[in-house]
Amino acid sequence: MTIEVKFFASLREQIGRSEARLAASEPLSVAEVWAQATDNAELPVNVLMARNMEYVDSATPVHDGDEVAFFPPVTGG
Amino acid sequence: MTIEVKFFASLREQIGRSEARLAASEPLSVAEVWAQATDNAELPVNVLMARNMEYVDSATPVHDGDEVAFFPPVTGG
Amino acid sequence: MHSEIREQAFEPYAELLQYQQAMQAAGRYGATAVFVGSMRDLNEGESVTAMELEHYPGMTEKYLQRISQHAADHWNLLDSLILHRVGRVEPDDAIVLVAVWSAHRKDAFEASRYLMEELKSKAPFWKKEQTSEGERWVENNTAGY
Amino acid sequence: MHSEIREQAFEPYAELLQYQQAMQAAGRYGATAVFVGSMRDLNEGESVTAMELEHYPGMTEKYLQRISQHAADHWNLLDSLILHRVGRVEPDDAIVLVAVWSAHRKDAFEASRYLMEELKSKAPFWKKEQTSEGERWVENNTAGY
Repeated sequence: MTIEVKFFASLREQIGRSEARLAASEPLSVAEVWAQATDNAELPVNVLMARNMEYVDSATPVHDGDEVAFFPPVTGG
Repeated sequence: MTIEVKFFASLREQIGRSEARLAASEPLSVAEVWAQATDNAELPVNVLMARNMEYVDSATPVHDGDEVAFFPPVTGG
Repeated sequence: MHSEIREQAFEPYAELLQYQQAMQAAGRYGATAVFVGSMRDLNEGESVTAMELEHYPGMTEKYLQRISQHAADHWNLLDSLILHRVGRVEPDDAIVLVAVWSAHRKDAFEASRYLMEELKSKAPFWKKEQTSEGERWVENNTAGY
Repeated sequence: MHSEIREQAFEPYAELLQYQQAMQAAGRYGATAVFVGSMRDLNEGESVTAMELEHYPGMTEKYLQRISQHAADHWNLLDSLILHRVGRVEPDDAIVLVAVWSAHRKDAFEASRYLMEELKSKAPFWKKEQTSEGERWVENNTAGY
């Protein structure tokens, strides 16, 4: 299965890219997506996660074709 | 002593005038100003009272030259 | 800090913009909270065609000035503006404009609400509505909380 | 009910007036509560000369739409408007406009505050400030309550 991964803001700069595409042979959680997309970097404590543009937590399962995003605390408004 | 009395809104219409001038020979409270200015009409329960444009209660003493106003609950904004 | 009684109709957003530009506080306020009260054409189930807004000249101005000062003392504000209409008012006319400028939103939100609640509960204004059934004094302002 | 991301500077009060006229709800709203967030030229003690506002295209719009719908479900509203800027922003520019129209002030006040608090705490936007000391990501939005 294929998973689109996105990084935003300071996290994008730390990781050095804004997008990644994972090809996985078995079901993954959001945390496992992070690990595979970042060469097992540590998941930052305050990171926010979304699957298909909805907030989720790191244990949420990810499906083929999903878009998973990681970003720091938001600072709009 | 001379006291200026004012009535506003529905109270003005009930009483039939917007202003009165009292000449009193002895110290008066706001309640006594009302009684003298209205021929002893009953003080409405929800009436608001001001002396020199500051909210007061009916027991507040009134002095020579004061302006005393009576009006119904406010409905601005 | 300014408060004013208006005898003529005013366009609240044009007033806001003009006042804000004259403040010369560009870059210092991060938060502007605004409330506009407008005349509805329906009240308590009846169609209202116009309204006469009475006030207590002198006391009303003093009261608006006092609540503005209280807000400035209590919250961290850069400026505030209150405009309130009197006289004959028609549906959709602005009745009241309250605006508060602050560095931060908490102060702006709280102060604008404080000003409106104080104004509605204590500033000496009275509304007389003209409805299809004739004239009637509005008897009570609802509490906003 | 409308929410929108803007890539160009906007004048909030002109936008408000235009949106309100297009609503064709004259006489039905008695209360309009508005919040405008503007860029300050000072943050955490440092002079800020410009800001880059990033968002998550798709999710941000969806989130703004969702909180607008939630507000409409929870309070008695006639309409609401959210505009939020992205891209390069300069001091005094409007960053966000939130406006809520209701028959009564309680709903307007509460819903406008709800929208701002939700937007600040969860809508995916990020600010990078340019200061005299270089660039820095803003790390946290303060809680507004």
